[in-house]
Amino acid sequence: MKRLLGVTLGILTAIGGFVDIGDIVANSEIGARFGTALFWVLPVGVIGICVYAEMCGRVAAHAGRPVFDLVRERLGPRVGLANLSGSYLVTLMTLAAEIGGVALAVQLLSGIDYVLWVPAVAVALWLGLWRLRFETLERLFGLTGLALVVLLVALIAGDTPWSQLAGQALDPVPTEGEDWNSYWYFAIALFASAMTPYEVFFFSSGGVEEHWTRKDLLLARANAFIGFPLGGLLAFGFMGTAAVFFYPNGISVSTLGQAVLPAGLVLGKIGLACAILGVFAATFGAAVETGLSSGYTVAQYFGWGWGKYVPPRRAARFHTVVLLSILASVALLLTMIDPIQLTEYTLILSAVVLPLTYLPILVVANDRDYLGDRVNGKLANFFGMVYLVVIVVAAVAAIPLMIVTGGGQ
Amino acid sequence: MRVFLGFDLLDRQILDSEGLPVGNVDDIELAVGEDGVLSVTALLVGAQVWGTRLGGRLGDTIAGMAARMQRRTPAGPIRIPIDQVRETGAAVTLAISRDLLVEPELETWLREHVIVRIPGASADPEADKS
Amino acid sequence: MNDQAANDSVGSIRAGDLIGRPAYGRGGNRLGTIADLIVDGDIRTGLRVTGVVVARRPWGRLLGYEREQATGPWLLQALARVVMHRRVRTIRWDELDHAG
Amino acid sequence: MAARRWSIVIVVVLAVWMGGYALLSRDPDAVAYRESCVQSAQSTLDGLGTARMATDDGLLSSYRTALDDDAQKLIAQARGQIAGQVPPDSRSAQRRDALLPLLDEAERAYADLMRSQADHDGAARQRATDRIRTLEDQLRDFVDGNR
Repeated sequence: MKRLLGVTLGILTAIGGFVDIGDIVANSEIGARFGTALFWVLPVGVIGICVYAEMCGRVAAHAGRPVFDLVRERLGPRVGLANLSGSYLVTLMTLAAEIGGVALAVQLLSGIDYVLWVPAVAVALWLGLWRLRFETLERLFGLTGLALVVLLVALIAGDTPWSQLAGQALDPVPTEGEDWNSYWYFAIALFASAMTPYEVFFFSSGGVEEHWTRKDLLLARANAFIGFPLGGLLAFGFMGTAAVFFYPNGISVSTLGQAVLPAGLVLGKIGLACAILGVFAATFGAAVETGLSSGYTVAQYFGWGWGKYVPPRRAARFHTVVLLSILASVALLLTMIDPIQLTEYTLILSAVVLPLTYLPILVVANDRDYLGDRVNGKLANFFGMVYLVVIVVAAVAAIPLMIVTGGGQ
Repeated sequence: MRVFLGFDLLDRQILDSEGLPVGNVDDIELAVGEDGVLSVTALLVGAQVWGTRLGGRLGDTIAGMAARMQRRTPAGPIRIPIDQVRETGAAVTLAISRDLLVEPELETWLREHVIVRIPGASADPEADKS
Repeated sequence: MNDQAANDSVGSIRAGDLIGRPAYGRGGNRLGTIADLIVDGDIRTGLRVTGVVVARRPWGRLLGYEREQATGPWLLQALARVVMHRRVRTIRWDELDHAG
Repeated sequence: MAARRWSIVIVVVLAVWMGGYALLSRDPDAVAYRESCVQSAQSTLDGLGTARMATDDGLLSSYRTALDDDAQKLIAQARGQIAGQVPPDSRSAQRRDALLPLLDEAERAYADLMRSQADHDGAARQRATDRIRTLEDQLRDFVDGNR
């Protein structure tokens, strides 16, 4: 029984965590505008999240400390507080984008405008977090999220010009009519969608709460190294189909309806229904994770009780933060901001916050006081350092690129 | 045993004897003992202490708010005498259970006024955890 | 806050007040800023302050690099050393002028 | 000290990068107008092209309504964006005169497509989709020409 749960947690963290509204939007838009010229960013992002998830899994298992607890410890209260506000804001915006994504998916199934669904989705999410056992949520959305494979099936089943796609992927330069500014803007958005901070909060907090032993750690590491690439492949489904259907017609993608359209064109009604269901499950699963992560960041910074297995009575402050975060997300969505546009801005802001999240993890993963002989080896440090430099460069370039490209217009 | 107060104790998570979170080491109290040597006497926990150490306008306002919210006597932060500490490490572990300690007001207030009002608050979702 | 001071034992001070303050040697010369307090002994026999970590600038805490032990990957370690100028120094408690 | 020096370096680099970009665009109003022409042509192309691609009956009706609302919004928005702005110079006026007929034709073609689907009239739908295909080429040429 424990093994199945472990594997399911891995799958959910990969699918729910990896494929969320950020990946769906980033991959569809980039596939439509750049074909597969930005494909290389996906494996780079996947390797990055695997490297850092492994590190913070090890810290969770051996030192029993989650990410945000370390952030305050290593950066001190003041810098830690700045880090907390930045990460919490991004997690809150991601939560709003995920709830918006779920509402958009339900709109495609019901034809009723998504704004009417936002409060209903928020109530369902809060009830799920409040009453349902975490494993039930996990299984429900982890496995349903696999329905997104239908986009890969559409790619394989349709007459896809594979050689053309491969050729473009091996020629990573701005496509006709695009300049280097927008190329790098979308590269950072795609990279941030793969390395979103809340995935790491959720992964490390899960490890601490479930008291991962060395055996659990092996399982978690396997899940990360299997689950995240699996999630990356599903996300590529959106890029590939957009590159085949929208890119040649010069049509850019700006709605969820467009993103799932190829599944309908190749596989008809069933394909479309599967794709929409997959989006619903992936975004709802991600909403569960971001909802919990919004509580984790604040509770771990202040040292309160927290956790998905702790009954609300015994972690009043944690559950209040989760409740307030969901309410704040609904308020943000009711300002009629387009969830797809909100997702794009959230990706860029999370790129800015990434260094503050990953730097403490890399430092603590090298500290013998915490990990004894389990500190980073040469390989983990090499990748950790390389990615830290990439993350800092992306963080510095994110906002200027957003201004120069006018938000990627 | 050599300990760096700032690094090894300050801002560390405090766990009680059963591993339940108590709070963070928001500050450390030092006092000159009879032998005339300055030594650690207690760990201090609470938003008021954290606010003052944070400093700046934000810190002071938080400290002020926390002070006003306090109704327990004696006033002041939660004070954990150092001899209640069993060991320091990645986290500071106490020798006693947190039920013996004073519960932070915010936790009590939110439980009584918000959480308990909602059905299912005390249901332990993990009751039949496999 | 005066009632709170009353029930503290006489002459108590908080670590938060000491850290970040300038440190002066016996001769009154400024040694830098107190980045951390060093304590020796153990919980049973008492944790006595035996020294301070003095950094050139008020860097308080820098990812733990203000300690002697090498911790981070070499690039971060080198960066930390550059940012904190020369090595952080440890000074015994009795060498400090305690008027401050 | 080093941190302050580093932050100054970063700020200077960012200023040069962004400043350079602003200086390049000589006449801001004309550039802004050109960009909004390109944007409205692009969003009309997006709305129209997606509606044309989604015409086969195999799709869910609820999905179709949502998709049509999106397409309608894109096309109407694009039309409004151009109608609401006065071209700042003669070159911009030329752009508008080249674009407006395309936008009007797009609204008509879109309406015909929707009507043909409501009436389940295959022949009318075929005519509408062919008109839309040529319109898409014209819109693409406009976007590439004025980008």
